[in-house]
Amino acid sequence: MADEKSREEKTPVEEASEQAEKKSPNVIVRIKETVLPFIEKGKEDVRAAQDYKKSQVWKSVFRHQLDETPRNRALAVLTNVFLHLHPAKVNRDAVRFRFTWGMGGISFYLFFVLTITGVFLMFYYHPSKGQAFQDIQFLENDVPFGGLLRNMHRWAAHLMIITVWLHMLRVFLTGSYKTPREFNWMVGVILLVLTMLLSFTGYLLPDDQLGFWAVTVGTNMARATPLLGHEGPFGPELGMTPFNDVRFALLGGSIVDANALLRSYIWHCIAIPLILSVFLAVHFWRVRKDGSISGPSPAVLESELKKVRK
Amino acid sequence: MADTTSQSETNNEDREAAKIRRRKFTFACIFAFLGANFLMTLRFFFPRTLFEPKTTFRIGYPGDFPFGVDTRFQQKFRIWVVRNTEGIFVIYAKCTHLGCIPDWVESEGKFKCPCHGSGYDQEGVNFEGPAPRPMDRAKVELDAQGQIVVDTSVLYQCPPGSECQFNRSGAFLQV
Amino acid sequence: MDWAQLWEIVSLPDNVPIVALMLLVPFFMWYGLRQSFATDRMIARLEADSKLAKDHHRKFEPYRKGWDQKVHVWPYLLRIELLAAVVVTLILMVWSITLDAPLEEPANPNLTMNPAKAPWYFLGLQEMLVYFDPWIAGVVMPTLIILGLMVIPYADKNPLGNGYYTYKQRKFAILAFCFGFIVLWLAMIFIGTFIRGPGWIWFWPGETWDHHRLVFEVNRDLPEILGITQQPWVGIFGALATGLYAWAAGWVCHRFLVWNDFNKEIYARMTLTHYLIYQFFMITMLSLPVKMVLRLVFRIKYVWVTPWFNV
Amino acid sequence: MVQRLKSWWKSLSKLEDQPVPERDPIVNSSLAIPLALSSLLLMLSLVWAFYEEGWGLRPWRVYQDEFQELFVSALEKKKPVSREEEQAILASSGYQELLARLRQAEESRQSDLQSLEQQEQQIRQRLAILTRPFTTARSEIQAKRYEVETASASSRESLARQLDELRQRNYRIEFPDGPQDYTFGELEEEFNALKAEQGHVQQRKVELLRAPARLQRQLNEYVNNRLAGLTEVQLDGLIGEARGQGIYIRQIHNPEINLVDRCESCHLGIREPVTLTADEMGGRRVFVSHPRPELLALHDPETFGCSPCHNGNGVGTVSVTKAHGKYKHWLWPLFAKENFEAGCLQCHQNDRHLRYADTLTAGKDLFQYRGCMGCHPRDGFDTEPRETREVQKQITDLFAEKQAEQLKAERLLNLGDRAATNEEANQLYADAQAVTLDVAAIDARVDQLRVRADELLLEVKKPGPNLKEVRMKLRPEWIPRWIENPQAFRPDTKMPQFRLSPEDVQAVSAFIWQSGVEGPLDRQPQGNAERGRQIVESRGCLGCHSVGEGEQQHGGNFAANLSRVGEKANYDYLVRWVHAPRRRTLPYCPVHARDITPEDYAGQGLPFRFDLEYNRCPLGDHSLQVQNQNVMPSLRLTEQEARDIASYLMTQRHADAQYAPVPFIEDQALFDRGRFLVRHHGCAGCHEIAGLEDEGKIGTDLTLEGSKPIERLDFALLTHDAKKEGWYNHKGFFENKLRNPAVYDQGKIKEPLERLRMPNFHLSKEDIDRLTTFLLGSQESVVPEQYHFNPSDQRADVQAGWVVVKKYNCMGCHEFYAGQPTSLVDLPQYQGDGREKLPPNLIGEGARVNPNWLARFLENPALSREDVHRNGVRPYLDLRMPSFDLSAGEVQKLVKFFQALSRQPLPYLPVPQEPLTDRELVLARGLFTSQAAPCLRCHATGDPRTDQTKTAPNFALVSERLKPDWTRRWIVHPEIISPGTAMPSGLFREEAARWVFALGRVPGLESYPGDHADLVVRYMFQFTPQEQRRLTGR
Repeated sequence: MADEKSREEKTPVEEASEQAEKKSPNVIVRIKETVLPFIEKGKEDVRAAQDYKKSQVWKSVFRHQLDETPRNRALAVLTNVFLHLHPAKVNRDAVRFRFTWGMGGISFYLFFVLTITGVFLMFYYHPSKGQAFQDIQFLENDVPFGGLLRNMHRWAAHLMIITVWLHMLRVFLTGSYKTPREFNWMVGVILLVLTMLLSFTGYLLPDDQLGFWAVTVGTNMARATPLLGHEGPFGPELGMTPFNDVRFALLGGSIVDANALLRSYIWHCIAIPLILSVFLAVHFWRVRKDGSISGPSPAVLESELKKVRK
Repeated sequence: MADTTSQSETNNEDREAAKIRRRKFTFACIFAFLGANFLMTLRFFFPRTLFEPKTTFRIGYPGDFPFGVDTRFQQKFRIWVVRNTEGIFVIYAKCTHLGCIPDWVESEGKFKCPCHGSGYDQEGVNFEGPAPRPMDRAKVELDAQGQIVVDTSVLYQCPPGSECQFNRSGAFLQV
Repeated sequence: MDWAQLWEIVSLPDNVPIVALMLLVPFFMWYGLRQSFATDRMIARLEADSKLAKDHHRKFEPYRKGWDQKVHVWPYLLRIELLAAVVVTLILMVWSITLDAPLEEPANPNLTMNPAKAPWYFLGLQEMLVYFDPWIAGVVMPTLIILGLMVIPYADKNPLGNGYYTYKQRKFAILAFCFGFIVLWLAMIFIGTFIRGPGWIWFWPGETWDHHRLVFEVNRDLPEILGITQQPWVGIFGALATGLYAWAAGWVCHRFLVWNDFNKEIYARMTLTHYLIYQFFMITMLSLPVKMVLRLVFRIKYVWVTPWFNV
Repeated sequence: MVQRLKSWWKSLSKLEDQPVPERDPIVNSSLAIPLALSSLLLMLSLVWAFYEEGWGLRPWRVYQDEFQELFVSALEKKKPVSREEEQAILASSGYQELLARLRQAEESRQSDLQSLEQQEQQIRQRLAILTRPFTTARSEIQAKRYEVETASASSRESLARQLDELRQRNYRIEFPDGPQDYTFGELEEEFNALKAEQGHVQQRKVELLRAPARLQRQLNEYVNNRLAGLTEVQLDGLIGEARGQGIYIRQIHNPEINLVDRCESCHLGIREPVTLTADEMGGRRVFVSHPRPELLALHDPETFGCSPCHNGNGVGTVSVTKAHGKYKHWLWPLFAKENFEAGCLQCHQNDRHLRYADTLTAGKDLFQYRGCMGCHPRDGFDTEPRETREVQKQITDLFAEKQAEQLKAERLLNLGDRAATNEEANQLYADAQAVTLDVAAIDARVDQLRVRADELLLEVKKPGPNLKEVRMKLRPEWIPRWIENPQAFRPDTKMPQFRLSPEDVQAVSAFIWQSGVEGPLDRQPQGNAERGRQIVESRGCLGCHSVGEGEQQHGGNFAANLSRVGEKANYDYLVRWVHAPRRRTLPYCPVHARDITPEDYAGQGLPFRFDLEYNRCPLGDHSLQVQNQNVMPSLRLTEQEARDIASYLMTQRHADAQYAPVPFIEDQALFDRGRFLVRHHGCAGCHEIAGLEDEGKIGTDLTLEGSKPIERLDFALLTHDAKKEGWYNHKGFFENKLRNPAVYDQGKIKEPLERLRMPNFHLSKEDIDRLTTFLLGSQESVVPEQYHFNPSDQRADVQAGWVVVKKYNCMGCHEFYAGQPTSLVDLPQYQGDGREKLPPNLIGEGARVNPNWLARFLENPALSREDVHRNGVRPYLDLRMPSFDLSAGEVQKLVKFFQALSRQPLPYLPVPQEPLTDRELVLARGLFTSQAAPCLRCHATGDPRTDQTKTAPNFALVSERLKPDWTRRWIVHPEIISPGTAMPSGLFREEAARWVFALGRVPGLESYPGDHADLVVRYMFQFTPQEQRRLTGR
């Protein structure tokens, strides 16, 4: 170490140093002179490392510390990209599980879980007849944790539908759809539908009897679409056949076959999730903009209502 | 994480301490869980079985191969069968530089790699270009019927400097 | 009582969520209504004593002067969310380890499963197919359900009960919604899952699902019973009958709407559009149970038969 | 605590007035405990997940661990045994001697080898030094040459000069023995020279080592051939391998048929080179090796995997049930032990007889013999009727085509007449010409089809007898008794028991009786029952029939047991039947769909005569069915013999048998009802019945029954029991159905006519298993077409041949492959010396006989039109090869079959014999007639006087009957070809690469240079009538 440093020092001026050597034979001194400053610098680093919270890197990442002063509590939420969906403070009773049932949040969390597990499943899945079924078996038999992932994906999907319904029930019971939240309720309904469609499109993907017939039954209803289905009222009159009606559009064929598999795959993995996340964003946004969650707000009396009128 | 404003009793400190401990434990668990999940996903990317083509195959009887380089199996198995005075051996068609497939140039009697121009003589020995060593040779042996069995999962190398495996039994067939 | 059969159905992997639903919904109904009643009692007290009403914080949740009205999201809300996330993950883990997602025979277009059922959350619709023609049950109804849900905020002119649990102040809305959600939606799913067996035949829970079971089901149209057989009379009669129903249902709904003074108040706030929307959806919603009764009890298939569509 | 509960309950009931706490509950309550708890549980669930991943869902890990131990220990146990064996062999003189030779060979070559190796060493060195500079130089020069080749004219010379310089440049190579200078040319030469020399040296080395290598091989073979199992070394090798084995999913993957099998992940012993039994492997049956390695040798697992034959879910590894496909949602569950041969049908649909698959073959036999095919269509069974229909259709189509063509021809001619120019006209006439030629071609094809149609009339057979003849054949009292319960009268009869009410039985009997035809039947005098018995025992009836009851029963089970014929039959008819079983009372005309009566013949002014020659219908130009449709052949008995047999059969009865009178049998009123029932129960499937000749099959098509969706197998009310008791699958369905065909009517209220119709065959457990196997296998194959066994070469002839062989039960008398049981071989009269009296075994028949002769023999085993009451080839045998009246087609199939079995080319072109010189003739005759050679002692020569005593085939036949090369092999080594034959071996001995007569001396023979066996053969194949007279003339 030391020598190297010294050599570095020397190299630029070789003749000069040679002369110098002739003058003062005491090399050690000069080596010390050159090396010591470096050691000093090293010590500084150590000191800095000891209270890292002051370091530039740390400060750049964590804007404020995590103590329990009101300011920092607020900042903790506001400065965090994920948490700032929340306001800094909420209605004191709104944090009670009793009031919200937490169903909205859980639904979102499940959506998150589904996205992740779904992405992993895509690594081993080919949406083509015959292959698809084998891939599921492959997942179960060969892929480490493949079975677990698939189960999680399916059960999370079912659970999500339940939670979404319960969320709707709660919102209704607390009348939270009322002014100013009418629109958000509408968005919510759309999300509900999308959730069910998402689950439905996923049903066909294993390409087994269960999914096949579930989808067949499901899509057969579309045959009867008034005007647009070849079995619906006024459908035939409008020249609807199995090859140009709504159902065909859904399945990409007159029967549930390779095309249907591919279509439901793409709806399931790309289209619907995208649409859903857009509406999700709107939903959350509106929750904030419509004055955070509705309640629990103080009860209004009928007697007061009269005043409200006239 | 409870509010710290209202506490004056004596046993508050250790209650706090306990709370802290629990909090620590909780987060330890949660992060451990996430960590484990991460490992699981890593493992998830290495399935237990594959469905890749076989690496051992029969290419016919020694009599089928005249002296010189035989490119019959380049398309199917990515090998050349070479016969010379020493016998029959199989060159695995993979440039030792960066793994392209060289071409057999009949007119110059050499293998020429299209990627960076490594050249190999007709025994697969490199004599020009960046290739570090001769092309590897696949394992050959005769089965019970006297057919040649090639196994490209076993390759013999001849790196400069260290000993050359081309003279090992299995690297070539004496005929 | 065929317990094996019952267990087979209940333990079917894809039915497990429904079982869960059947437990969760009642619980949360109770969980919510309980708070509604609490609020109602409080309200009653406040209505009674205006002085109290002035300085009461208007919630049944305990409150003292000086407690802050708002609390920090961090930590008071986030910790709950964290807990929820952990618990849900835990549930998912255990569920996934113990119960395998179903994978049945490879798809075979030439062999229909018996019974062939849609995903459970659509079984309500499939069950509806029994009572209505596909174009109603499969297309019109779902559309109406979605639209109906969407218009709720606009059809409901009751300004009270915004943001807190209450029953008394929104009796009608809550009853109607529960009727729709629980009776017409969940009950149908329940029937579709646990009651409908091979050949979509009605099996009571615990009855063995016999593929060879034969049931006597003759379906007649209402006109037939009354001896009307020729078009256009059949069509005309149907139109009349349907109209009659609409009128009757409408009348009933109207009575509900003007049940008491308070309701009258709300009615007064309605414009014609509001009123018509309200009537339209109520009438259609009621048509389902009516048709169910006609179908299951009187074995009547159609009321209104026309060359183009049947109702 | 109680307080707590109270307040909690209060909070439940009355939320609004809970006590208001001192401190704000929201900000003071802590969630730490629930959080900590839940996250702890989370960790636990994680652990659980890991366990499942590591072990719970990966049983094969455990299996593989276990196998390793068991396998190694098992091998260790084997070691000492094989060591001893090996020691013994090593000690044996043979081995020692080989070893000595090997050592000697090696030593003798030692020195040369060393010198060669040194040479090679040097060459390598020099090459090593030379190669690099040479290759660099070469590439440089090549590059330069390229420049020159592509250079512009101007710069060419300069470049060319550079190239020359390069060529002339001096390369100095530093060899160990001092440096050396080369130009490139020399360098190249040197390099190639070295290479060549190296090759040369190696060549020499190889040659040198060839002999020792061969010895070494011999040595190893010597040990391996004598050692039962593996050598100790090999065992050690295996052990090492096993120890080294990692734990992973063993997988067979064949992308061609998209097959993935992981069976061997647990069944690790299957393909091990040593046989592993269950108790060797600690009683674990998973680990045993495949019980039929020879099958694996035929079907390489790497290609065919396991599941195509055994079913089950080859991909499954998470649990045994899943892997074996024994769960609701897997359509191909593992075949049970007793049915596993069902898998063979995946590819071997067309093999009527399949080696290694005895159960399956037996199942197919039953399907035919028991008449299942009478009601159930099934590919490959009872094909003749279908073919008949097809042929008829083709004929009609061709007729239509022909007419069309003729019209076209006319049209063309007309056009030609009206044509404008000559060229055009000629063109049109030419076309017309061509068309008329087509017509001729069509005629040719029609003729061929006609011939085939006639053949088919002969080939169509019914499992049961012709019921048109009942009036002449049977006693009316017996009929209802029989119909009601055949097994009661004859326990092992193939006739099944129908579920008929007494009234129905009467109706059916009445219909059968009344629908019978009447015909002339001459009274027959009584014969000699005792002689009859002898004939039955000796003539070969027992090849198909059995006589005696219970313990005494002996003979074949292909045809009826004769023990109670006396109770049912009419003597006169019986005589006729025995004498000519295929003889009909009236011929049947398929076109007019009725029996042709003498009146019809009279009407056309024709004599009432019909047989295989006179088979045209008097009412139109088409063929008649002139024979009964039963397979019973004619034994060419004399009238007298027939009477004797009949008389004997009439004695076969229960003395105490009582038969009630049957007044109803003539009751016209029952006729229609009876006819209806007979049709309803499909009797016409097995019997020929007046008016019902063209009835279709009434049963389900069973070709793909095995892959019918389970939902479509009607378990009726038994479904739930089946599910509970675990037989809700194809196997269960078939077994129960076969055990009791009415089983799925249980508990159902049905009209008699709605009930299941399948009669009860009273099958044994074994037979049920066999048929179940057959049905289970009758699946839509999961294996793609190219893997099916549909050979286009001789093996197809084998497949076709077996069908005929089974149809006529040739195996009742003849042995077709080693160890095949026949009905006769176990009979007492054929034990010991009796063996001589057995019919010849047909192993290698194709190699033995001339196919053209064989064809003639098959269509007339008497080989003579006049003297028919005898065997054509072996007159000395009591057993008689019967006349089957085979159709030309069947004869052809059989001939091809035999040729194919012994890999003989068809058509057979005999090698021309070189004619005997007079001297040779004399010598041969001398050898032949010499007292030393016993030929004439046994072999007939076609001389009636002496032939009675002869016990071997007739020489006169040799030239047309046998193949020379076989004959030669035969006279030299008869015992190899047919063990235990009376033909003496050792007639010739090998001497200087030729066969020399070994017994006694024949004048002049020793001076004959040629091969004696050859001489004899040629003599026999040039055996002229004069020669015959000379021989017999003494």
